[in-house]
Amino acid sequence: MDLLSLGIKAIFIENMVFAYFLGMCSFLAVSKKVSTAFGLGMAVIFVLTITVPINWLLQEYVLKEGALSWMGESFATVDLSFLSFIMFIAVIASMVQLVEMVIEKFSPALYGSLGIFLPLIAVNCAILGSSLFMAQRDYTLAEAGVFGFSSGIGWFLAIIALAAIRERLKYSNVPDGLKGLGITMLITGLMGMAFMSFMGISI
Amino acid sequence: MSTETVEKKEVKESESLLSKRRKNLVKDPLSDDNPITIQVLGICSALAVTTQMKPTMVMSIAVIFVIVFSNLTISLMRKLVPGRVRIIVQLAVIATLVTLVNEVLKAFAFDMYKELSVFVGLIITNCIVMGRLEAFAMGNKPYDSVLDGLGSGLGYAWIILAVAFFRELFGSGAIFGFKVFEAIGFTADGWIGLDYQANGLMVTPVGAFFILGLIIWVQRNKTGYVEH
Amino acid sequence: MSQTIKLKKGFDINLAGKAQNNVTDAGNPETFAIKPTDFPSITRPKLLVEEGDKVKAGTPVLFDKMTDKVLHCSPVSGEIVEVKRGAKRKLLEVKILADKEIEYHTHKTYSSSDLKSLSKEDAVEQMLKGGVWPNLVQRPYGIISNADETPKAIFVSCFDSHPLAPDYNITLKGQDEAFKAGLEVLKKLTDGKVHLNVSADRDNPAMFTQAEGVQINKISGKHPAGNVGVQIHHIDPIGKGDLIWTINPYGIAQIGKLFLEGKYDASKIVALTGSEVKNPQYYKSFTGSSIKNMVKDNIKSDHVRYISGNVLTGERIDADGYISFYDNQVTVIPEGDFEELLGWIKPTTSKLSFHRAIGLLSFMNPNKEYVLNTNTNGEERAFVMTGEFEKVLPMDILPTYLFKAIMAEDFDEMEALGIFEIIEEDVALCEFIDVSKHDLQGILRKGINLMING
Amino acid sequence: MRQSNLYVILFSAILTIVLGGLLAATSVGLGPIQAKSVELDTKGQILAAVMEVPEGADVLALYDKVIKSEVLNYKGETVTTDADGNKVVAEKVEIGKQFKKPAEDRLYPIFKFYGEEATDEIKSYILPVYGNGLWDNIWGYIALNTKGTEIEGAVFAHAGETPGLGARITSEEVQSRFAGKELYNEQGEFVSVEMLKGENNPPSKLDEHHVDGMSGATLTGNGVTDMLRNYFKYYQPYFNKKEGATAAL
Amino acid sequence: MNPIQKFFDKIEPLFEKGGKYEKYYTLYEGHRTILFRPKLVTGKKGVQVRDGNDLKRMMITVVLAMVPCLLFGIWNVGHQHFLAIGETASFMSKIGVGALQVLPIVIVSYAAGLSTEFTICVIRNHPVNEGYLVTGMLIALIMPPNIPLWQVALATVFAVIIAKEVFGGTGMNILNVALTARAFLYFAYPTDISGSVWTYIGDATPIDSYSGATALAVAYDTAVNGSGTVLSAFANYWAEGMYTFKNMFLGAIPGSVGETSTLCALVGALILIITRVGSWKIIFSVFAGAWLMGLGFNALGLNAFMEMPAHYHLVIGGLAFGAVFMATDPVSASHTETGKWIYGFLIGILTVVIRVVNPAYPEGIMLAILLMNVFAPLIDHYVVQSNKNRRLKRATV
Repeated sequence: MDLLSLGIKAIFIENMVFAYFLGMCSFLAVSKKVSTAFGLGMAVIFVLTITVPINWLLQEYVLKEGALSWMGESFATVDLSFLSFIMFIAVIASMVQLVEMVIEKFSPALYGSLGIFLPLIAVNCAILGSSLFMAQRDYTLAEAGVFGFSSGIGWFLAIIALAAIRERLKYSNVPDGLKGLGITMLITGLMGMAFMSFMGISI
Repeated sequence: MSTETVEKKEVKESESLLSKRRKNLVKDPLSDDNPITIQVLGICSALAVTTQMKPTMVMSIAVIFVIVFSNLTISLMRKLVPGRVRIIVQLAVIATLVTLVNEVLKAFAFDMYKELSVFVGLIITNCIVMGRLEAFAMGNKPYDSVLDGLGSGLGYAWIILAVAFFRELFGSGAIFGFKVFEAIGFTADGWIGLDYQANGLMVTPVGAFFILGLIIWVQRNKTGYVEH
Repeated sequence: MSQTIKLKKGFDINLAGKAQNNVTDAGNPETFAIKPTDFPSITRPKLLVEEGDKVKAGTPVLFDKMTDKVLHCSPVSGEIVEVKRGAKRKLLEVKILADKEIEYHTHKTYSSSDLKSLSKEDAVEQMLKGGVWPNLVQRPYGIISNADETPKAIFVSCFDSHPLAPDYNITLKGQDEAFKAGLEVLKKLTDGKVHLNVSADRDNPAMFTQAEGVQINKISGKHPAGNVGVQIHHIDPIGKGDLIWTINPYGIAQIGKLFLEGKYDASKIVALTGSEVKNPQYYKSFTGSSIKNMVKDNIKSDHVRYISGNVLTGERIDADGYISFYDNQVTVIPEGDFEELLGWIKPTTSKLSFHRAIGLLSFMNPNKEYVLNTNTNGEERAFVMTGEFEKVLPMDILPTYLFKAIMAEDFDEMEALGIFEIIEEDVALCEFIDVSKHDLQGILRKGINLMING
Repeated sequence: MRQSNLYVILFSAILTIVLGGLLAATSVGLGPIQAKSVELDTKGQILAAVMEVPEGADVLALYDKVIKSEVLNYKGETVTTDADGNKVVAEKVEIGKQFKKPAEDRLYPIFKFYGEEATDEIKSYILPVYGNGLWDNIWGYIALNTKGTEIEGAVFAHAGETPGLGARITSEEVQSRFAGKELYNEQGEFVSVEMLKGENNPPSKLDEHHVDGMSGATLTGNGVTDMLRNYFKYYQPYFNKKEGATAAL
Repeated sequence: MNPIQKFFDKIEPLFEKGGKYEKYYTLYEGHRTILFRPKLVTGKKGVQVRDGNDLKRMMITVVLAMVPCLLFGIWNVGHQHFLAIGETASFMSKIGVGALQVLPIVIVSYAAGLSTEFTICVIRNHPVNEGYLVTGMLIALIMPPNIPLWQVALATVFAVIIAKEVFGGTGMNILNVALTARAFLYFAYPTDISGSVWTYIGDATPIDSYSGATALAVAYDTAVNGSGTVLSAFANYWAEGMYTFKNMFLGAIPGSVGETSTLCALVGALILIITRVGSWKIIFSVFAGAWLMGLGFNALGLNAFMEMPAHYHLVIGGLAFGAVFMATDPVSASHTETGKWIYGFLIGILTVVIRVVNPAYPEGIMLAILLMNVFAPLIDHYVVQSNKNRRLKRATV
């Protein structure tokens, strides 16, 4: 039940986009068509589900204060948390690379639809953000997995809904200065307002 | 993530320290080529802290610091960096600088450290930083790169400061914690006879989207930039 | 193997001024015109005659540079008196002053039995030269068929469900032989079937129901059940890359006469209809003839609109204007260019509406014949209502999305949403009921042109 | 040659060493200052529950002067080592982490305030509290009188309450509403205090057990109520024991 | 010729191209076309006659459908007022009190909205659109009776600009404009709109037992405090007989101005459905979704609110009003017919879910509709996609 509520919270309430503004660059740039947004969204879910638990292991057994105690007494007090940013980003970058290679090798079809998005993801703030939140909030491994996956789902939902809206918007008469980024920001705001309906759900 | 191509104009030896071209390196990103409102970069990491001016200010300084020094470092190393691992090297440099900022904040401004929480770390994935490294620092001299970084950083800073200004003003009725509306008489016993009622929407993320959207509108109207 | 297709969606516009079942000769009109604008595919018409030239009935007058094999011929013999051009020298009309006696340009004749052994090449050749080819209209796009291609089927709608439409029982009376011969020729043009679609609700001429060697389908329902596009959609839908030709029964009879009699016979029986006509009835006339004689002393008031064709797809013409190539109907209705105090809000029984927000109780009087004028009854707006167009378009198509795709000039989207399945007449009802008052037929044609040229 | 494998590896190695070294140096160099910052933050909050900390005061020195702390277990007994046998310091106990454990296994720090003049006599007790707000965790420090029956002061903090609504629990205006409230009724039964729904409740509703709420933030208010009730209960054994001791004297 | 027409003809040159007030042509046109159906005629090619109906009439039909709610709302505001202060009052004095409270809201909503709309039409030079006729009335009807008027004005201006005009005006918006106005207030000034007391009291003192809680608040409180069933809590409400099923259906209960009466909303629904202005599919599926979700919660039965009989969900809060007047907004709803079923059904489900499990926002219908507004284009996208796929399947090449 706790995991479920954590999941729901990460999808709807603390949605990466609407609550923390994370992953905005690709959110804005790759939301013109539902099909591409769908691809990127899936890729984000995929990468988040992998990287958050891996970073959890890293945090738990290498980085945090006393994490190295498994190596022996003398390491018990070592605190490597100052390395967390650099390690997390390294893990993300290499995982993205790895995933790209694996997919390319084993499923060319999937690579065709996801592949082009994967390089974009290394610099997607939502990915690093999730790992940082995971570290800050002291999740367990199971929680980290659920959190990563659900954050991805939340981001996915947000981007495909936005893409569908922008497809509908092609026929609107938006003032020049607002075209593109401006109107997308306002839509995101309106969407965020609608998503606020989930705030406070307690399960 | 930047769409710009690498600028490879070689600079003449005799160019003055503050030539027109160099001034433009700093000036363009402030308005005509603003990283946020025109290039659509770097919105991620900073909007979350814009509920108030103070943390935004700290965040801006941190971002400027990171852009300037990463630009400088990469520009110094640009002839040494192997092309294949260039992205990783850039990330490593940025991450190191960000960690430095984070550690310094933790030591000397613990309040801000708490307030900014993970968002300092997210400067790493701020597209502006990466974008400038790829688009400029990899192909230009250190001094120019510093100016370029400064320009982009400032262009970024004034936008998020503007967002923070409106959010704090309407959301808490204050600027840097100073109760503006109270001061001009929005109190029950002041001449207006009403308390200023803070607009809750401004404090939520939603408010930031609206404010930024409107700022973009105004800014693009002024520069005449239209996206197609 | 006849099937009945029941269409539930649609809307019949019941107008006053139905033609009575008698045919009158209004006397041969003096002027005729060939209008390239009758054919949406003609973009660069090239004249073969000059002012002052004498022509016979069947003499080629012009062709389109894009489809240079298709000749457009003079309906009567006479003298070319005027070549009318519009803006940018666009060719609008070639006017012909008719002789008293019609002289025909002659072609080879065949007997009914000869036709059986006629080769496809000879048939096509004679049709192209004889001026009857433009009767063949291809789907997608509703343009004149390309003689070099072979369609997967040919469709003929044997009833017209448009408002005040003429009845083939009258307009084709006595042309059974010609029709039969024409059908024989048509069968050569396709490897697939020739479909004759007759109405399940009305009385069909025997020449349709007893035609041989063709597929006869029964269609029931309100307008646009008679639109060939709708029928194709339900019988043998057009996919990407498919080609279907369509022709109306009048065109088939014309083809038949070309082969049986060796001449281009442009005579046709035209229905003069509409609430402003004193005596609505059928007239003997010709393709491209002036309506002057028909409407003389036959109109109730001065301020009227003359329409070649019906009120849904027709074209405004002058009181001495000319009947278009594909039309065998002229409609006259009052103009509506006046303001009406609170016209948008006050209850009324005189306006016809598909929607129930006006004339809520109209169902109490389903057979009421309406007198409608040309007022738009509102100003153009963005698309607001949804789900309305679908109710009058009995096809699995999402009209609003298609129109929006056209407006956004999104080719992939237009194609995916089925632009090749419909032409203007299919969306005419949508345009009629549109509360946002868009020019949907114009939008659709714009989209089709984009598809053709893009 | 910039693309050769060897070069890439060498370059990466050197870069790693340089950057890693830089970071390690910073971390080591700044470590003590950071530790002090953390300490300052915690101690400042604790003090804020009982007194106005003057601007620019040396918080650490002041804290050492006026506060003595100990750590209790669920039974209200003083402990000096945790379950693993490590030495515990009250100020270093992370309440948030304790909160994740079952109540029986937690450590409960308590801070004894000897007055601003640092007399010999305990003036009040300060307890850390921790609980769930509407969105995320809320926590704070509550100062109680020496009997543990009346609230003398409170500070709260939160991770993610609605700004302008629930987040107002950090404002002095709201926190001051708790001072003077009683935990026990006249019969001596534990009733705790309750934050009411809605703001500007009529005085009839605001007795010694009820605190005026924050409009629009009933749920954060409920969170505060629950948090306080729970933690008062956890510390009850300690105060009971003391009272027992006093009674025995 | 009518004298008004003469007057318009006289001033027309001022607004035409080259005239003194050329910029304000849309204002001139807007006013003239409200009074007169314009003399526009059909074009040369294409349809020669047009349907007698237009968008203005569609919109005014919706406004007419809301009139029962408005009238009832005026009476009910007065009725609740006198109940709360424990006085008996005549029908007319209830109407009087109600009108004094409600009409200013209506006026402010229209004044603020129309002036914003006119300003933007002049700036952007597009014709004045009748869409605000509906929005203006909707905004007034979904406000609590004691809302400060400046908030109504502010919310209206915000919604008209941010939710509608930036997209290009009526027909282009994504979210329902009226709901955006209310959501704006909900999040910006929650103290005035999400408070539980929605009865206009004025300067009078309420009677002692008065609590003013809405049915949703009572139901939710019961669930939290775990004391008895929701129905018994309804029965024990301070004003006896207030929260019986019948009374809630009729609507003599506290709540926003126009949305208390399920009966009046259903009368409106009837008008919308027989005139075919509103989609019966949406209205029906919202009710169906809410009821089924209510049944689902009954089966789950974790707390008292979940155990509340499902049909009660249909009469408490603004469900009926929202389903009839806001979910059916053709612009922000799903545009495809299949999509409408899904859209409506999900609104119903979400409404009940938000009501029962989201303590922060007891009124679920508003947020459910907004949320589905956000997802409607996505639903449509997939419905359209399936249409495209059907066509693709028969492609021969």
